[in-house]
Amino acid sequence: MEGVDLKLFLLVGAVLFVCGVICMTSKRNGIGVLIGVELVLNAANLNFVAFSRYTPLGLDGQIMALFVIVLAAAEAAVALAIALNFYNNHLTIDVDRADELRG
Amino acid sequence: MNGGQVLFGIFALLTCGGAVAVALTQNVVRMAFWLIVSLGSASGLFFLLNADFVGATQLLIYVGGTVVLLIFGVMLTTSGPLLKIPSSPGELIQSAVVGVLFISMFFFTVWSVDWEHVANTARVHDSTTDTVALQNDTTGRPIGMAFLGVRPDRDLGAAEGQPLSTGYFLPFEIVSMHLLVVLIGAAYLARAKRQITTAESRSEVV
Amino acid sequence: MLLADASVSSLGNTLAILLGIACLLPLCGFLIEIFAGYWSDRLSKTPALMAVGCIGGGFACSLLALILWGNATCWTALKADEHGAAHHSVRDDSAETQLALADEELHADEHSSAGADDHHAFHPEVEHHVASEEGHDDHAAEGLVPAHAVFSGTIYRLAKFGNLDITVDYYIDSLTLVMFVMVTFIATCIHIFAIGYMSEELTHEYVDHAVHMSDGHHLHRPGRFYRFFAYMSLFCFSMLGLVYSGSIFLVFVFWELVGICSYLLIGFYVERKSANVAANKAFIMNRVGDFGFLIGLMILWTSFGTFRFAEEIDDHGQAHAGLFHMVRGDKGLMRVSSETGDVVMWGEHEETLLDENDQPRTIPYYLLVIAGLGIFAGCVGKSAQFPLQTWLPDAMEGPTPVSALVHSATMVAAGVYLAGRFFPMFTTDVLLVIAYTGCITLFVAATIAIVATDIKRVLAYSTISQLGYMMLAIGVGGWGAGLFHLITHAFFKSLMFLASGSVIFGCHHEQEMPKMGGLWRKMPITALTMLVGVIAIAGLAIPVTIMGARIAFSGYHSKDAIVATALAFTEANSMHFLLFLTPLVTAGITAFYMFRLWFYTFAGDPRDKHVYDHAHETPKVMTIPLLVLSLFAAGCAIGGEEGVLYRLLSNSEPVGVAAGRMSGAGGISLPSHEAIHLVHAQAGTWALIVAVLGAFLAYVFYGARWVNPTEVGQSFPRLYRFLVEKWQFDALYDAMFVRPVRIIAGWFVVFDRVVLDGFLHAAASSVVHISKWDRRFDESIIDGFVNLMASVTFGIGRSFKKVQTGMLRQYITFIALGVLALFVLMLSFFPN
Amino acid sequence: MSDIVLLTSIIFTPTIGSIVLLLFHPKSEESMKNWGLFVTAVTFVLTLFLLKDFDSTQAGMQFTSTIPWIPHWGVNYQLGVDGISLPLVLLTSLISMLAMMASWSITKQVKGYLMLFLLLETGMLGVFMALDFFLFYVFWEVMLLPMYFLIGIWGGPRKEYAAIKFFLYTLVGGVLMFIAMLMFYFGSADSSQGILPTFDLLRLAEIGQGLVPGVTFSPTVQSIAFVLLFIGFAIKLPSLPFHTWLPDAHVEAPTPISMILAGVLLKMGGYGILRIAFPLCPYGAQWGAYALVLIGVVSILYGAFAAMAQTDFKRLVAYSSVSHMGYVLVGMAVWTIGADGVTVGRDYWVQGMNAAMFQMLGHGISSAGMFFIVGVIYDRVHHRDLNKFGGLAGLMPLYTGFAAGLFFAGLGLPGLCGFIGEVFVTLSAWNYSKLLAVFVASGVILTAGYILWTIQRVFFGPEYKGPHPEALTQMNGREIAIASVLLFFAVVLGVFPNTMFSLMGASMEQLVSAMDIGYQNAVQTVNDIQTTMLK
Repeated sequence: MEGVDLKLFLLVGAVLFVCGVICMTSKRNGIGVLIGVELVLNAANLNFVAFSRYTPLGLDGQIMALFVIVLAAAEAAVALAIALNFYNNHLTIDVDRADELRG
Repeated sequence: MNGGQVLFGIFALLTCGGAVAVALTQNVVRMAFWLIVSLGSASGLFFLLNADFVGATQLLIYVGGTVVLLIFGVMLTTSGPLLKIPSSPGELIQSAVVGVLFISMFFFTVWSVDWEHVANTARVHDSTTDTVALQNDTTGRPIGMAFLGVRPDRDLGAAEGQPLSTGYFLPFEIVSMHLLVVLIGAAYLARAKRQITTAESRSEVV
Repeated sequence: MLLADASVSSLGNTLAILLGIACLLPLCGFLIEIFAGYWSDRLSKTPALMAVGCIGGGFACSLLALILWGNATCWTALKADEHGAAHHSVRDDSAETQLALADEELHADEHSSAGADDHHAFHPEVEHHVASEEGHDDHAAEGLVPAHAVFSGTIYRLAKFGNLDITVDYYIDSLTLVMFVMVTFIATCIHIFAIGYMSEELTHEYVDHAVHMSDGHHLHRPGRFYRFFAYMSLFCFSMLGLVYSGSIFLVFVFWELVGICSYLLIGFYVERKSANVAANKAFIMNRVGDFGFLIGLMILWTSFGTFRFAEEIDDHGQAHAGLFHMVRGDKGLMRVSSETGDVVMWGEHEETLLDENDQPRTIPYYLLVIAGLGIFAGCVGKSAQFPLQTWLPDAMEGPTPVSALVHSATMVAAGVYLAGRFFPMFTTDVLLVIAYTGCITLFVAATIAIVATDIKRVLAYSTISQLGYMMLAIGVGGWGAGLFHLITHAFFKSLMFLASGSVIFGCHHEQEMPKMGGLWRKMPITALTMLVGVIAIAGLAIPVTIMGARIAFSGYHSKDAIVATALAFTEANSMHFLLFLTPLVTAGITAFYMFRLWFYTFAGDPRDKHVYDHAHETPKVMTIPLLVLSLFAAGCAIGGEEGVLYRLLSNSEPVGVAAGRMSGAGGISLPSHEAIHLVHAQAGTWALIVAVLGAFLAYVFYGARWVNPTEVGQSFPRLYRFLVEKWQFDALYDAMFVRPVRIIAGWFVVFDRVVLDGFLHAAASSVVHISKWDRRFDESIIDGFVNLMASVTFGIGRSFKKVQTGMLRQYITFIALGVLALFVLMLSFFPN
Repeated sequence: MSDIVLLTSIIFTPTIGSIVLLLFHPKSEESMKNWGLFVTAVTFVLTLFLLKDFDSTQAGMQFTSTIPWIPHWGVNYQLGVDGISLPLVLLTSLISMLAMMASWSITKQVKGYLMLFLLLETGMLGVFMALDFFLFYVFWEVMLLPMYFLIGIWGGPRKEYAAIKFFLYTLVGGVLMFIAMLMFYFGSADSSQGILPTFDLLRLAEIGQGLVPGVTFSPTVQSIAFVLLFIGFAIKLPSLPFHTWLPDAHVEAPTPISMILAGVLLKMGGYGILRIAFPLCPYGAQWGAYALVLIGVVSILYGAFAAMAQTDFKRLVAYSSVSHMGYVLVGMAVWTIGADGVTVGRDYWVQGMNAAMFQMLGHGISSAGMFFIVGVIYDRVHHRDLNKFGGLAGLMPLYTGFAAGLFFAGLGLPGLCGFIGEVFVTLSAWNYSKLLAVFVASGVILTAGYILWTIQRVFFGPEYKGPHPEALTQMNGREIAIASVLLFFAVVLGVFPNTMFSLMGASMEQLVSAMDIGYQNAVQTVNDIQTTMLK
């Protein structure tokens, strides 16, 4: 992989991250928010792996990425369960309806 | 421009494009689709980075597991009118502003760091074996070893008298347990509740 | 030389016990009368009989004591004395020591001590000792007691502080005995008289016509017969105690007691405003005198450390000189140190008394003078001398027997008695003051008496005037003459008071002489006895000399003695001629106003028909005492200065005092007995002429009524008013003392309320204000701050509540913005 | 051991009595009053036992006993009596008993009244017997509170004002005393020599007199402490200018409390000076002697003048108390020091001290009697305006007799208790200052003036001028008993003063000697310091 700079990977990760953030902030659909989270996590993974390739992080970066993937899966499972529950309770998935925590 | 660069370009574009599409589309199902595209391309990038095991895992778990899960979620929760829950333009603008700010922050950061220096200084005391393993696209075994608590990739070429590196046995076990718990929890949460009964009882009381 | 013979010791004991009984009998009488009388019948005469019995018993005891004493001394006192003449020696004024030197006759001090002290009041087994003179050793050897012996001793102790010992002592000499006999005798007569006079009180429903109630009626009250006699008994006890006292402190004690008895008796008719005002006035004016008395006591106590007149034997058998001895020694010498001018004290054995630092004990001369003046101030108050004379006429508000006993015969004479008793302590300066005080008093009082119309007030002023004579006598060195007059005056003045009482009783409490007249026809006994008294006081005599004295009633002899002493004094100190002229002139005035009284009351035609018609002679219980007293008033001084009474008294004359040796700083020399004797006949003649003139004038004005006295009075209106207003003394004192005291008292109360309490209130209110401010501070600042913090916190929380929308996406936005902000911050603070 | 039982039982018998009172039914007022009388009588009898066993030839403390109370601070439960305190203890128990007899006129909240009364007696007895400064202070304050309530609840129309005034005055005094107490306490220690601080009055007195090697109160400390203590006690005495609480408190207090107030409480000021201020700071006492005598003299005259201008019967008697207590101050302070620092005319000072003490006793009898007399008439006609009386001599002759006797005792008539104290004080004063002595002597005129004028206005005259003339009944048996006991003691003390003088003589003599030595030691210290400084 000569010729591809670390910066480029980081920039891809940045785009992923920002897209994830935008998803999280703009989607009213709970699932959309989850999708944003996945994007953000994936951005992190990409950075980890890139660092493991270009910096002394080595394998550790990849291991971290693995953990993140696993945790993201778990998170997705739980989040979906929550989303279902939410849907059961509110008969909608619009997160703006979930304002019980309003002060 | 070699093949690696071309591949990187393709995958990078797909990844970024998918992500942007996810962000822009309002339809959940489409979002899920574009997510698959984005994540799949990301695994390609992983391969490009010689992280074969991670890339495979990405494809398997993420694209194959997580996204399917999401789609299940979409299908379970999304009856007709909820397929699209449009955001207000103000929110969109707000999100866009945040996004722009973030992206500019990242760009600024990425460009302001001297990555060569980081890589070079690293290389001075870098263990050769580590690099070798990465170069050879055979990360499955070292990663497995690391999960079992040994780091031959580091310790074999290390200087005499240096303490042995630690592996990820304990985190691995914890994550296993965590997964188990999470799955049980998710199953518990997701099971159907008779919340109507409570509503009835409530009305009866009233 | 010790006179430790049993006879002396036992005589002293006997006298002390007898006189003690005489003194305490009335006290017992008082206690029984006051308590039993309160709970018993108001119609009973028993209290009176008991009182008469008590004082009569006292008289018997006193008389017995006098007889015992006379027997023990073989009546040497009455013999024509050789030592009396020996006193009249020439004085030696040796300049080098500035000593007021005594006569040459040396009297070694003798004392004997015997007996132990016991604290039983009734039978004091007393320690006592006798001071006698060497010249009478022969008597002592014969087992006789010298006539001028002094018996003294201690009855019980009041207090002892270190070496200071305050005890209840007695002091008995012939003066004491004579006083006892005189007081008890007169008191007995007056008590008997009072049974009749006070009989109106023997009722359950006494009507006091002098008191008007607010409803216009007269006061009706139960009779207080018993109380009168109880008070009289208490007075007799106090008066006898005063005479019995052996220390100046004890004299002061009884001094106050007679004062309070006088107060109670003057204010006997408590419902009468005038009576209780007069009582207050009497007591308070006496207290003014006592103020001086107290200063004198303080000086004596601090300088001498003892109050006793005579030597005292302390607990260790050690003898300590008494006051008189310390000042005068045995020979009547007062030693004045030439260096410091201090008076050096004599010790017990004619040595110089030393203090603890072995320095001679001295008293500054001026202090001795002040002490003497202080004690004399007490006498001035008690004897109603100028300037404290105004209470006595007001004291006539009391029942007439009281006036007779307390305010003529005994208590007011106590001042003279004390001046005589205390004579050795007086320096010549003090004596001069005494003389002038007496001189002024006798003149002032006599002039007022001329215009007084109340029969008792005339007598009261006459009393003041006569007391002035006595003071004058003592002041000019006529110790014997003064006390002589005291005794004779007691008899004739009590007689006159009782006679006036008889008149008042007979005229149904009419006291104004202008409403009387011609009463001799209605009450001949009273008129006769009164005439005896008047002649006695006026000093009329038949100019024929028998047994060395003219035939006359008692007053002549004693007044003659005074005038003679004054003349002798004036001859020796010619600048003080007034001290002779005034009493001489006043003798005439005395005769005038006394005869005026008699003519006014008894002679001529009745002025008020109503009074005259209802007048009657008094019952026998009243006239008999009059007759008895008139006998004594006429005859008690028979023989004059060669007579029994004077000789008895002169035995107590302070050693070497009146014999012309008391030269002091003022350059005054007192006349010797010899000098007095030389001018005696001359003075007597002068006095007699003046008295006859006075009596004749009275006859002219009031007896024959050739001249209308009212017209005379109107021709000198201002003088007349001045006299009627009693020389304006009351108004003067009111303006000078009474009102200022009230005003000052008012100031002090205002000071208390305004300044002290005001300060307190200001402090309190300022504290309250401070607390209020504190509260405000607390509430606004401290609490305000806390509340502000709370509300700020609350407000912040409240405002943050808005942020806490519960909107998931907003949270994410915030997180993102937060990250951005952190980044910006990091960059701005750590650019690299 | 029996000593402490006796003393403790004297102090706490009233307390126990007041606790027992809780058991009574609130309605049974008569039996409660009887019980209160019984308790005070028992206390009085107990004090008579004390008198029986007392050895008057012995100068020091007797019946002493010490039990540690707060050992950490050196506070002891230390009691004892000597010739100075014993007469006052007797006076206290006697007056308490008589005041209890006079309490029959109280009808409001009898139980509370009696309980406070008995507690008050405990406090008073405790003050006179305490030998520990801290204990003294505690009793001092214990006495304060019941008095506050007794005035504040059972008093007259302005009772709150009077009570708070009394309370504040006394509290200020207490605080000053407390400061002085701490000064002594910490001054009595020397850590370098291992001498522990103490509250023991006897030991503090020895220190103050310079008899304890190692520690001493410097002249400066003595002077300051003396001023503090003196003000504290002068408020109680009361002397000018700290006296204005007295008229108000007396006027508002009920009769028995006035009796206690005048008969006992005022004596605490004098006792405090004799027991604490003088022995603990002899130098201070000598330093302030002139001021004391001057204040005493001014009090005598001021009180007499102020009494003369009163129209309220009780106020008049209250001011007479100010006047009479002035004699106490004069008598105590006539301590003359010659140029060479040696006491001049020591015997006269001894006389003054004794006479001051006697004056306290005499005044305790006569003023209690006078207040009782006022109370008797107030119970009947419910007013005290002097100008609205008159004619009582005819209407109530027996009452008038008692009144005259007790008032004459106050006037200082010979043969009654007031005379001895006043005259002996006066006689001792000349040795100190001739000028002041003359002023003291002039008090006799003023005293006679206001007392006689009062008697005239109240008892003499043709008829009673005030309201409720029908209520003027004769004294009842109980009142006669009280008045006659007081009059009896007035006469006994007046005729046989040596009964008291012999009781207190030895202790007074010792006190005088101790102060004399103490002053010499203090002067020695001053001289030493001066010589060192000069070198």
